[in-house]
Amino acid sequence: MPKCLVCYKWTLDEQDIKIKPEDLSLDASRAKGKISDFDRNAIEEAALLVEKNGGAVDALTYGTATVKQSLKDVLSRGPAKVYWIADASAESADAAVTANVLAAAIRKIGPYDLILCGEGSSDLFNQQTAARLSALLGIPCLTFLQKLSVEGAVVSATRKLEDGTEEVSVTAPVVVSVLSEINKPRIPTLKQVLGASKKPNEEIKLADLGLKPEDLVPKATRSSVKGFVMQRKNVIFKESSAADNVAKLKAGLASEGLI
Amino acid sequence: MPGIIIFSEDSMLAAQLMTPALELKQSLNQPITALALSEADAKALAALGADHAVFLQSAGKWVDGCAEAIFAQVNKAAASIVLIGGTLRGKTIAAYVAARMNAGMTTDAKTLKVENGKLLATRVLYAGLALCEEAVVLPAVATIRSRTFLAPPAAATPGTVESVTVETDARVTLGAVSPTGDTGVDITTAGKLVAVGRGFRKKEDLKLAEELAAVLKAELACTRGIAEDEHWLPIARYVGISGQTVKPDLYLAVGLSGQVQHMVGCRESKVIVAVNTDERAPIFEAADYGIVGDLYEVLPLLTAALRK
Amino acid sequence: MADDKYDAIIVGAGPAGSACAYTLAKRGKNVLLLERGNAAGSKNVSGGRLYTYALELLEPDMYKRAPLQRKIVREQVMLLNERGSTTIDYFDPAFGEQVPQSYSVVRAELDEWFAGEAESHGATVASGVLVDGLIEESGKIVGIRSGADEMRADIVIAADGVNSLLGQKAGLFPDAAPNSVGLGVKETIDLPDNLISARFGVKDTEGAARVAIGCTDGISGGAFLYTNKGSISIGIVFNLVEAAKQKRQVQDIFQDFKMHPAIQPLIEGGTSVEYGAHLVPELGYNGIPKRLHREGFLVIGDAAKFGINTGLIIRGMDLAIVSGLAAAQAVLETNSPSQTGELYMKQLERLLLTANQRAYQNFHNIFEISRIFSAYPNLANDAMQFLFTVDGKTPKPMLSGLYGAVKRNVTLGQLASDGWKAFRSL
Amino acid sequence: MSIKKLGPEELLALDKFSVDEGQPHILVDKAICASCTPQVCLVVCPARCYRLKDGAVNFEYAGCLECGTCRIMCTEKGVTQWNYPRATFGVTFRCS
Repeated sequence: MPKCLVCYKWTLDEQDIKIKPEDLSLDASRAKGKISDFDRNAIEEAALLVEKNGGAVDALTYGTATVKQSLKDVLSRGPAKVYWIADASAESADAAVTANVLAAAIRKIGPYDLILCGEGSSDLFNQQTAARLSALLGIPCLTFLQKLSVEGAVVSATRKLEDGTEEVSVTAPVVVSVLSEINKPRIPTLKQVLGASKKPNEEIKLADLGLKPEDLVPKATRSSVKGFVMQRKNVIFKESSAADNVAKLKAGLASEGLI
Repeated sequence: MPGIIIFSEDSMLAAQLMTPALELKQSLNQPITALALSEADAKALAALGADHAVFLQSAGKWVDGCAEAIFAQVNKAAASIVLIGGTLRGKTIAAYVAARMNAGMTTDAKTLKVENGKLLATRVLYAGLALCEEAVVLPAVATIRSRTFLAPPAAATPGTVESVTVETDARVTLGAVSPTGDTGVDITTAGKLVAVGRGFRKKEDLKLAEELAAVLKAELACTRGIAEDEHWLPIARYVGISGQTVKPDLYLAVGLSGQVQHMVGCRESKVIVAVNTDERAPIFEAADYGIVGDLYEVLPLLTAALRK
Repeated sequence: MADDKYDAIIVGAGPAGSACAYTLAKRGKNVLLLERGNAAGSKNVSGGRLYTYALELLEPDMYKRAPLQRKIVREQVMLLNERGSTTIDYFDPAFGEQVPQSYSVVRAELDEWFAGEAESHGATVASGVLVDGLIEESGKIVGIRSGADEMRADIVIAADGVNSLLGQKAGLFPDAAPNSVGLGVKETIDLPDNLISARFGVKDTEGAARVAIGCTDGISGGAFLYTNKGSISIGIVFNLVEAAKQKRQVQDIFQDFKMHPAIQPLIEGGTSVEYGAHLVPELGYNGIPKRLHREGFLVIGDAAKFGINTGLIIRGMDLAIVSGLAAAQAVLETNSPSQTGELYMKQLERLLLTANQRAYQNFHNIFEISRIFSAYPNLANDAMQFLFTVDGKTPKPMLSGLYGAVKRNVTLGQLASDGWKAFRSL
Repeated sequence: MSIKKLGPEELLALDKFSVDEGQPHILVDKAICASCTPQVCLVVCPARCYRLKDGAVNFEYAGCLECGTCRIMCTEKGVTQWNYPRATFGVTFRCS
């Protein structure tokens, strides 16, 4: 009967962000928010674990004032309660600040047997939160899981790495991060959507977490964000004779030293 | 005296880390300490110019388990910059070490330099939609993915090598380890790739691409649809946002339209060539050279022409 | 209240559904508003013009809260032929000074706001929920099904749009016939506000609405162009029966229109940001199904095929809001579910929706005059070319020149019969 | 950027789609389409989801704009099932 906590991030939907052709700056003016893609897998995995083993799942998020838009969505996906920290500091928070805030919140609302994260956020994809939380909380960490199971206090998992898979197990408490292939996040049903508005949510004030001012100063800052545009030669052969086109392409490849 | 630390459990990647490490050494005037999980790796890194190489000898086999030991070395060396190979294990260790150091970290840096006491890195955001510069105050951690840099030539004077016995995380039990059972083909290291998409009508037709690849000495790559929907080629050959990232000298895209989800995986190729019937397919905007035409006509001609 | 029983379930959070939910919730009813898109408006495409009197009916000054784009003060009608265009341009600042009568809108913003208004008055809004079917008991509709979930209500109100699968499932009407709907295709093009204002001769808060004929390859249909804040909506509505008879892809015809020498300069320098398509009720009064209700069930908005298209004015959203209001008032008026349907029809009369529809009931007959869509625009441009050409040669007598322009395009017999048909339609 | 004629892929690339992999919301019976001569879907589908491939009508649901045109216009009833995509899937309009 594990007590689970899933951490998630409310991000801009990158599909809604457009690159402005004139200066390659990003236009997010029409971008909607979403629960970061991989975090949905973490939420789903927690929900599945609890459906199978009993126990309970809470959710925790830290973001700007817009995180409030995520509460109904996350609660419709399984968690029984969501804790949220809405603070302007999240706008410029790096992975270090985020982990400091989440770890402090977990100390306040915990303890939990299993803390779940996605493998990375769909905006910054820093892929640091799970490992940082394990360091700050002093508990072990299993990352990039494609399979996860709990039996009693023992958490067993399969990691999928570049050179193969490895089986690992550990006694709770533990922090894990899951891959998107671990499950298919549910589409909340009508009753789950309606049920979400009846579940509790609790705001945690950043000021109540006992963090030092320096814990909230980002160590990594981003600048000169530019849309990625490929500069290519665009030499296109479209004569009616395929043989001519092929001959020209061959000459082109030769000029590049490729043949 | 502060220093630069590098670590990767992947020998090839560790060697590649030496290139940015040596550049940073130039600007910071700090020694490089290379950490390795085998004596051979430690020696190799010393030979490439690490001032000091440390073989972390442990009984534990679980790589991630040495994160705390690596932190201890980082702490001992009063590291200003820690470069870690951006494998999944490496990223886990890096983030752990960064948290223990109370340091900032940049993930998958494409370039690195030091300016005004900060480590500046370029990296992608929003699944490849954008690039940004990330500045991390020192001490800083960065992970670097495989093949971002080439390994440097051997140094004139190799560094010293030391062996240290370390404790690993005993809380985690490592069970079965199953290496990837693929044919051994790694399209990410191929110099040339012929990539196929839905323009091919049936699996047998891929023969046209195979023949072209043979003449070019290229490997076959594919889109998500070919690998995951049609199962015509193994997943390991699928290029795209959730598949492989490649940057060969030549990426010859045949019968694929060039959706951004695919292009993210190949857009850093040196030369991109497209063959497609639809002149307005986005692949042509992403291509250096292109032929508008039916692959069933173009490919045999191209294969024949290149054979000459 | 039981957890799974509502006073009313409204399916579809477009203007009709939200107007209905807003009115009911404001009067204390326990309302569930369901939307299949991830947010209200995310599945909606329309030309983009709202006549705000409808919001005034709902609540005075409500339009002032709405995310409206530009106040339309310039009405333009454009006759195109292959090479050129003749434009009638009616500018009237009074449109802005009296009760503002219409604004361009972007549905993604308008619909989300509108559903939010209903929610703030206590309606439960659930988006990302697809309703699959209805629950019927003893001949009455008593609720809806979504996947394995069922939800009950005293009344189910279908605001599920022009395709209204629910109206069909309730057995009120068959699937739409090809002649009853038009196909609208539309591109949204981002363009700086100052360029939009300059090109259309309006202030930054004001806008223009333009309709164009002669750009549809002779297919019955017309184009529209609306100015928004920082973007332009441009599109064509095709008669589907005629589009199906010819060989060109509707997308190609639309893209050619966009590049017409008289249109392209209006949008030049812009960035295409979205492409959408949607069906539009075409037949006006005659297209409204005979039955819009049965016990426990009402149909409103596009689902009821409310729509007016005079060629100059295209209305849908205002009628949707009025019908949503009518349905809400009918629900509020009685506690006897068997009465609600008839009361709804009476409310439609009382709110003049039916009268509005009836007034234009023969109008679509004009569109059966196929020459409107190529011969007449051509004639207009030929005549203009004759009138404005100075080449130093001896000018033709005015009358014979104009007659020549007519003769090249239509016969006098056609002209007379078309004129008569048009007159009878008004 | 200047305004230009956009091809079908370019137009659809402007939109946001969440494709319900393996769960088409519209089903088309290829056998019926093979014997259909009007094939009006080829000209009226505004997303060009219906195209000729090797002489046969090929249907691709991924770029569907959910307008309903094919359901209404299919003369031979080759469209055997027409539904909206499951919730959260399909097209999302942001600026229309």
